[in-house]
Amino acid sequence: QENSETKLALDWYPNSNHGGVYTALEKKYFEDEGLLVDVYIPSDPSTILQTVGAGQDDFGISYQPDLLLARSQGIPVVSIASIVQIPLNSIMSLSSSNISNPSDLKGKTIGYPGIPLNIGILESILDSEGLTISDVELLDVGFDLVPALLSGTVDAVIGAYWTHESILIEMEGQGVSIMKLEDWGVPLYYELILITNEKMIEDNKSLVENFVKAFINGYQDSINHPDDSLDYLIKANPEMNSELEDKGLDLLIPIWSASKPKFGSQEKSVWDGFAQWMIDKNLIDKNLDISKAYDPTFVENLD
Amino acid sequence: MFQIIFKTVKKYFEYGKFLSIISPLILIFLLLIIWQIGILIFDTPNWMLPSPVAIFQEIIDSKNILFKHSLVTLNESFWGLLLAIILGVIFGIIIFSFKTAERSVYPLIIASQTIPIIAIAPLLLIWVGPGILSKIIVVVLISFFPVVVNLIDGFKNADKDYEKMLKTFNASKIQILLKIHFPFALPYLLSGIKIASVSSIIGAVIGEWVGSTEGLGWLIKVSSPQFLTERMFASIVILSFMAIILFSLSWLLEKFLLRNY
Amino acid sequence: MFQIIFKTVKKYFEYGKFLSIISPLILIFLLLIIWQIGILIFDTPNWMLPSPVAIFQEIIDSKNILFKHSLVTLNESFWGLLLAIILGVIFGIIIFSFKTAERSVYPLIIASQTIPIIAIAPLLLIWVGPGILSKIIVVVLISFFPVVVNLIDGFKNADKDYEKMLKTFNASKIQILLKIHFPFALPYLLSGIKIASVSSIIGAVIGEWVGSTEGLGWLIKVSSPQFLTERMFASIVILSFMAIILFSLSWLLEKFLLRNY
Amino acid sequence: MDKLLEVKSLGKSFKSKNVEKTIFSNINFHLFDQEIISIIGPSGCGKSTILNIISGVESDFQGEVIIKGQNSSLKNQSEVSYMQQKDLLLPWRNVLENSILGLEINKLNKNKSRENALRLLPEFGLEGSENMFPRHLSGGMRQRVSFLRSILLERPIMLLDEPFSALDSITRSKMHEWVSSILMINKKSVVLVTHDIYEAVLLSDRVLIMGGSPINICMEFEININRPRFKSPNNQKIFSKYEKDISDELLKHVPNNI
Amino acid sequence: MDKLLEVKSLGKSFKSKNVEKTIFSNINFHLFDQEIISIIGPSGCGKSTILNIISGVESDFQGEVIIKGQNSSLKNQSEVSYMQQKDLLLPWRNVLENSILGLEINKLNKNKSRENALRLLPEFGLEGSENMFPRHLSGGMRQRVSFLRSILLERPIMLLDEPFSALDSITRSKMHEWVSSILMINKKSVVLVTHDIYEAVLLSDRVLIMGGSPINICMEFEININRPRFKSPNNQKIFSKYEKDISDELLKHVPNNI
Ligand SMILES: Nc1ncnc2c1ncn2[C@@H]1O[C@H](COP(=O)(O)OP(=O)(O)OP(=O)(O)O)[C@@H](O)[C@H]1O
Ligand SMILES: Nc1ncnc2c1ncn2[C@@H]1O[C@H](COP(=O)(O)OP(=O)(O)OP(=O)(O)O)[C@@H](O)[C@H]1O
Ligand SMILES: [Mg+2]
Ligand SMILES: [Mg+2]
Repeated sequence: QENSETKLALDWYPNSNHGGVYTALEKKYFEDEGLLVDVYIPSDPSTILQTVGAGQDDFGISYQPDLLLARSQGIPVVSIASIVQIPLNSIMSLSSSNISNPSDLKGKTIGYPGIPLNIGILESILDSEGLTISDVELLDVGFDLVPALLSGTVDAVIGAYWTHESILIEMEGQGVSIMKLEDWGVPLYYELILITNEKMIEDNKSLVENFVKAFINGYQDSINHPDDSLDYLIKANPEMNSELEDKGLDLLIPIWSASKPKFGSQEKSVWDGFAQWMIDKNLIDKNLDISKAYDPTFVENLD
Repeated sequence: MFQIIFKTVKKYFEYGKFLSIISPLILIFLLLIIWQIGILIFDTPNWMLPSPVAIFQEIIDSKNILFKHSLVTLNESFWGLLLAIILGVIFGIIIFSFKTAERSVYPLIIASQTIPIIAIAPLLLIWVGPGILSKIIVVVLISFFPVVVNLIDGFKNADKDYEKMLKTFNASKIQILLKIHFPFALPYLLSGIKIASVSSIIGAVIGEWVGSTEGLGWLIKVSSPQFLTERMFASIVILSFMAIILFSLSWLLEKFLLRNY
Repeated sequence: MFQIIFKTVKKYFEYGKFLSIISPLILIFLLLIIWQIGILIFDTPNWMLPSPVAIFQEIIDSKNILFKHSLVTLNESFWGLLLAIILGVIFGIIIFSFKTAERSVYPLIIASQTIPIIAIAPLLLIWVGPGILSKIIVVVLISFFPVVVNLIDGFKNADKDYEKMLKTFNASKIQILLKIHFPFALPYLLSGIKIASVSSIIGAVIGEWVGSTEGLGWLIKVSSPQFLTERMFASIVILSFMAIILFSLSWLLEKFLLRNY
Repeated sequence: MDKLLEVKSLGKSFKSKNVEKTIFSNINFHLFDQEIISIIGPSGCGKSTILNIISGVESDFQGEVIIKGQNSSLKNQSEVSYMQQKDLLLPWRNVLENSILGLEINKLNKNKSRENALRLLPEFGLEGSENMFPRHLSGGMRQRVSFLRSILLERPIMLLDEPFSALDSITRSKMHEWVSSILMINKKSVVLVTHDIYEAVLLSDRVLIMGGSPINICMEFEININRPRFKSPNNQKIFSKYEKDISDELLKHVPNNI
Repeated sequence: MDKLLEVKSLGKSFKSKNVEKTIFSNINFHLFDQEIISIIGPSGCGKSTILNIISGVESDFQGEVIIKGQNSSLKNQSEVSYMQQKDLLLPWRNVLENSILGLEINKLNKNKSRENALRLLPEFGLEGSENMFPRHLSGGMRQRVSFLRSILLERPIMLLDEPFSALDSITRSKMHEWVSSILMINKKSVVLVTHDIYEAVLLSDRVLIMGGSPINICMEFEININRPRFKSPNNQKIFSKYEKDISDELLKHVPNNI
């Protein structure tokens, strides 16, 4: 049986979020489906939508808001599975700053990674407590949010994962306080999704089916045997900090297990709900056909 | 002095050089047409590679935004470049004059060139804050190396015979440096400055990548996750023009300073 | 030829230069001690700035990982540098030889230097994929500019009298280029190569940033969000050493090629 | 006899800062086949400039240079070998490599060129210096290498700009002897610029005096002494006579400002 | 009379590729106050090297150079002005700026230096050339600028390495006249290297012959002709005698290979 080369672009450095990918790789689930998967990390997450859209990469891991943005610009990418089913993005601060409610943010400096979407999210959150964006000071601190927070350069950050940055802060011996987005007026969305492009689904449907099958199997295994999953991740990436990823995985497993009806499912309500929010924020074209942005059938059709 | 500059410019344009000026423009124009046609033929979507026309359209549409951010970047590049030249000359003189400096400071300078600025950007932000200083530091870090290397090599290239002659005049080390080494190194220094003038632009862009809310680098950065590819390319086109302008200014400076060489 | 290289190296080390070699080492060592003490005094946390001891410890602990990724980066830098030199010489010759090229190709080359590679990373990935080619392209893009500029300026610096003399010998343009312009430009070219040799390292790092799963640039990139600051700095230290080595090799090449100048 | 080289109403002026400085405006002379002529004139009068024009080093001038009946601006000149006043040795080439530069350009066999050069080195007092680099040579040695380089080129017309000025009298005499014999054998024609009146008389068939204001060729002496010429008690008188005549003539035409 | 300069058992050898080539090993001579001596010798014998050593351009040598009773290696030498064989004009400085370079280094008033230089330009046949750059000068003009530069330095000892080799006889005579008068007035002492025997006799108190094998100073002629000296029918004979003697002596000591 001839294995066909398939490229998968990770959204970030290999971390606990990718536990299922490395499990599938280690257990040769992809090879069982006749796929030879080549994993790599591009410069920044938005790259993936373009490379996948252009067919340079076959699959990628991306974010629901970004995918909607991309589709609004005509990039033919499609979400075929959810990987993390709720937002991981959050507003984070040191517990010493006593910020636990959006109203506490008034007059504070907030660091963000320079991605405009975060500003929209922040607006919604502030709005839930009657504040506006001009009540805070924004600072683009790049992707390294934690140093900015620890050093006191900023009082809070947005764009930080409560499965990653929070652990880093705690590992530095600091307490952390987190405001989750869905608690403060931002509609639910899928933080991580598996994407491919329209042409792939059209021309290579069986390949996509096989890929999704192996992919989901990998994550199912992770849910059942988190420790093995961690081992596989570290084995493939000895450069990774296993303590950090271990804690991250602990936080992720409950999310993954809670995915209904099964891991990877996508719900119309989540897609429509968040898209509407984006339209309201003028981030995407109001005529965008949301139903084309995702294809839940690949997961649904799995036995 | 301005008169001389003016004459240099004038001389450059006269002599019926009209044809030789427009012929390359024609070439560039041809390249653009090929690009445009290629995009039409292959039906390349905008988000993958925008067409020259689309980019041009974007420049016109967003001229105010682009202009505003251009000024910011140009400002950072200019001051960074100036500082890079000054520091480059100072370090060049120190390294050339003291053997110990050559063996200790020079390797450190080389090492400084390998620091991935994007990686230490958060640290930079913590150390000096998000103001213009952090951008100027990045510009200096990137631009001063060619100045230093070229200046030192220029110094070393100076004709020993002249140096010895000045010694028979009882010249001090500083006099020999000023009257012999420096003039001999000047053509090298100016090559270094030309290189630096171009890298100062990209230096400012990199500096803006983190901790900024303005400048073309920032504009590119925020356009990218929004897939505003035309705007990204429009910014790059403007950056290119800025680089060509700074390079041309360095070139005029060269023509002026080396007019008697 | 190897004998000559050997002799150059030997000559450099003899003449009781021992002291002048260790004195800068002492200086660097002192700087490291100050750094270490500063960190102890101010109790600087690791994630902000690791101490030299911690970095050194990390180099020892992770030597296998670091070594593996170093080889990848060195490989990319080396081939990229080689290609940059070759292309730089070719473009330098073309631009110097044809007025039209100077007015059309040169501005394009300058423009190419202003492309923020991180910004066009997706396009680069679309065009050539995440293999070693994309890294080599980035290295070339970053390194070949100093080679071109210096070479052209070196050509222009050639003594007109020698050129005219060769014309009385009925020399062809190519002969004049080879026997006069090239030797005269050689010191400039070698300065350019020294600059390029250092920027090739950072070029490879940036190339790895664009899309990769190995190399020191990748290691730095993945260490940063994991807060492995020591590892980041350890990688930078190794990058610095690699740059110093490539620079020294270029310097030896210079010593060898210019031995009769 | 054939006019191998003819210079017709040659004029040259330099522009500097909008001011046009005319060096000369009407120089005429010719060179017959196998003839040696000398040009003598005050420093700065334009002798080197004339040779530059004939050799093609200087291409911006008025008037005509006709070589073998053809206008030299047709650029097919491979008749002239020019030894300039500056030695123009390439610093990165040793004596041997410098001397065969012309041959190399003309794609002659490299080994044979080397042999040729090596054979001549002793005659030039450069034996054993073949591997030395220009910066290690004395002024006179550099001049001889430069002379050797143009001799080796073996072209019918030789332009020599003060070829022996840096040589002591003994070495110079030796070169004189060697040159007159070699030129005879190889049937060369020579335009020699020199400051040494004795040298001019010794070597030339005609001596042209350059000077006056405006500068031109103001006098021509035909030297009627049998060859080979040596200063001997026999011809001491006639030598001295020529020398004195030339010297007097020069004195007449020296412009005031020099 | 005082020995202003004394050279004692001077030796110089060059290392190249492990081979040590000795140029000379035992040169001795001296220069009295207000005396002019000439050194004559075959090309490549080491004349320029001697001046390099005296002036400090060359610092690696054997033996002693004593200036005003002090060993010159003590490095406080500001007694010597040296005109080298190469003109060493700075290409980016015009004639005037080049000629006052030495004065500039010694921090003399710039305007006064310029005036001084401008005053001398006509004497050097450089009037009107003050704004020209070296590359636009003829060979002889360059040499004169270089000469002017060292004259302006006004140091008690002058080392002149073939200062007039590129000049025609007329210009040279003028320089001779000017030099002998100026040196008298300003009480300078001079070591002159020349290839022109007549020039040596005309200008010097003593003429040293360099040559032989191993190379050394093998003969010294004291020139007893009253100053100011002119070649006139009166002293024609004595001039010729000196010239012939020196020439013969030189011939004796020329090493075979040169
Ligand atoms: N490029 C130039 N620009 C202006 N003037 C020049 C240039 N080249 C030469 N000259 C002038 O032309 C004149 C003639 O120069 P040339 O070198 O021909 O003199 P020459 O007769 O060879 O003198 P010498 O005997 O000193 O070598 C000089 O006065 C010189 O200043
Ligand atoms: N750096 C050097 N390395 C090796 N040999 C050298 C070096 N410099 C000079 N020489 C040799 O020293 C000898 C003397 O040179 P010098 O210049 O003193 O001669 P000179 O008497 O001035 O000759 P000329 O009359 O031709 O100017 C020459 O044979 C020369 O080759
Ligand atoms: Mg001349
Ligand atoms: Mg000499």
